Amino acid sequence: MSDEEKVSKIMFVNRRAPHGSIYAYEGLEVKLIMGAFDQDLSAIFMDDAVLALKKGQDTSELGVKEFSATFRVLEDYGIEKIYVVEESLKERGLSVDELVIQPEVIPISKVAELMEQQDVLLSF
Amino acid sequence: MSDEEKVSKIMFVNRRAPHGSIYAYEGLEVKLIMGAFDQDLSAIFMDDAVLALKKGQDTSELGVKEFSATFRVLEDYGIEKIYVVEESLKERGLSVDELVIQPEVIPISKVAELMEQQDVLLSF
Amino acid sequence: MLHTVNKSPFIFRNFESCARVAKAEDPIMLYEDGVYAAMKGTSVEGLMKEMIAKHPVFAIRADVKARGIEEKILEGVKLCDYDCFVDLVTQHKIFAWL
Amino acid sequence: MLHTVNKSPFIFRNFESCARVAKAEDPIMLYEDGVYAAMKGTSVEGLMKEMIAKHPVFAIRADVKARGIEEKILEGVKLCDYDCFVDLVTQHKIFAWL
Amino acid sequence: MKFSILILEGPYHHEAGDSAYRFVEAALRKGHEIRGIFFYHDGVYNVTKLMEPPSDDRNIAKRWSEIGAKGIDIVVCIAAAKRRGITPEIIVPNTRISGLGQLLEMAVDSDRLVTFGD
Amino acid sequence: MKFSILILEGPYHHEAGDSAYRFVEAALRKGHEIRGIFFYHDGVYNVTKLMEPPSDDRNIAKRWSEIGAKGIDIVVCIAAAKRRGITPEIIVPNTRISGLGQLLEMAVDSDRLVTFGD
Repeated sequence: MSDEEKVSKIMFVNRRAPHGSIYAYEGLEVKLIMGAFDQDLSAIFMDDAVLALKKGQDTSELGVKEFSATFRVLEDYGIEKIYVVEESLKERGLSVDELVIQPEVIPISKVAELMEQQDVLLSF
Repeated sequence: MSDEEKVSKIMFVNRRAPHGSIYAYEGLEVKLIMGAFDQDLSAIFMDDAVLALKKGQDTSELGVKEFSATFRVLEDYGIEKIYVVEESLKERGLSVDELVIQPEVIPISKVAELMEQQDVLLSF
Repeated sequence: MLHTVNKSPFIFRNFESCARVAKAEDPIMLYEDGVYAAMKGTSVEGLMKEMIAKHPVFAIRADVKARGIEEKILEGVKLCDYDCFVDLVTQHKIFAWL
Repeated sequence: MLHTVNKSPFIFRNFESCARVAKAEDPIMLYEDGVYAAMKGTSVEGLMKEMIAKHPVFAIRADVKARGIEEKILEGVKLCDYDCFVDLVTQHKIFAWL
Repeated sequence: MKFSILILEGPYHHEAGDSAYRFVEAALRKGHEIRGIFFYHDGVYNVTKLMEPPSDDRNIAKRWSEIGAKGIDIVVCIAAAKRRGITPEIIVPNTRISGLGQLLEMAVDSDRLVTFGD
Repeated sequence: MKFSILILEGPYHHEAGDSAYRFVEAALRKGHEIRGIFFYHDGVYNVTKLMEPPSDDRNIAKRWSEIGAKGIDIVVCIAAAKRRGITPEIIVPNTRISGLGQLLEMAVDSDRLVTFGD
């Protein structure tokens, strides 16, 4: 890997619930755009962001876009490593099979280590 | 009191800290404007809003307006009943003599009753 | 007094503040991210159950469906639409725990 | 890893999330409403003291003074300016607990 | 019954404006009167005609303008608007910029003031 | 060292933009390079030239424009700006509207990306 083609390790640290605010949605826009570039991308869903992955979201009555299905294509966009924090799921009464994707479940004690391996942390 | 000159009971329910967001400051603007009208005004400071009343605020290094002194003139603006919630003070390690004004200290259990006596509740 | 809560109970403490102030029998309206408080099996389930025992608790169905949690709503929470929200406001004074 | 917290610990749970993730010795920077976490005698004093025992904890002096709490800052919290903030960012990777 | 509505947060970013809109729709449908709608804090951003959301998304400013076209008074706080760059030139039709006294009038003149925000 | 700055919240409403400004000032004072400043979410509101704060208050947009005049690249996300009504006609000089790719370039091209928001 030459200096000219430096690949950065970029992690999206997601902490927000969907729909009540735009963070989760605009954060997804960033992931899709950045996926087009050749970087080493990963994502972690913790705190309220695990709610963004809940299966069965139906926003038709709200009149806003339903974007949870889009999380399924993150891998195709080059975000291959996706993690979800065990404690965040548990506090919200969720299990990983209730999510639209099946990320690697990690304990919160592993989050700091993953963060430290990155060059860039983006949080939405 | 005739119907044409109906006086409304309006209470400002303050719950936000100063400086980190504009709620406390713009909320104060509302109080000063409304004070010019002839209504029955009161204010309650609970949750983080008790921090807005802390003595000794000095925003010169932040380069924003220091407005805590303005709370002292609320009475002149017709807001004669001012309450502060005991539990909110205690959770923040504050006593009422550390505040720029000396409101009536009430227990949180009295808040609902005060709210119910109002025609209008404004929360900033 | 109708109390409305629109914040996630896992990140914000608004739901707790509301719980401490609301008088028994006061109706509670959960909407926007506030509906997450009505989910089964969460870390706030205990507090929510106390609320249900003391208050009529409503949650806006459109918000519940948008978040995919309709089948996880605690027993005793009434799902309702904005017509019902408007009716409640005609029957009670209102305070929003923003 | 430098962790920054800018929210009131009484209303938001960001400070708690940070506390659960930050590794021992990781510096913590409190700024904006986050500086309230460094006050003596509050309901989060216990957690803050644990943080101070495990981490270098900083608070932006301009934010502390703006809030009138300079004389109430817990022992062990270092007051600093933006020059010091910048220095810390040069020495550590950074994550903002927004 | 006579309602007034107070909206404290900006469009798209928070759900507040959407919830307020649905509340207003339901109130009108049920035959209630909306005395007025007041925008404060970041709420003032709701009425900029310069917003151009993706074609498959709602246009929040246009929606408020349509509510205004029904004769409902829609007022944007002048102090909040000025510091945020919302000027008379860029607000949608059927809305107006005025002072906080208008909020007081709406509140006093209504049976209920309903607040939506963050 | 080379920094980039990401700002996620609007002016006046949250302290984020003020904190970011003070960070940038300090970094420049200490001889560091600011590779770029990117505005996203409600952050896009920071650069409207239509803002007119009270005369005794800071003008946040003007401040960013002055930073831009030093040759620092200030970019406003086009998608976030469009839905919020921030158009090329109303942004202050020395700032520009562009895509999220610019944020990636700033991040990859800097030693640190520092985020300010709510």
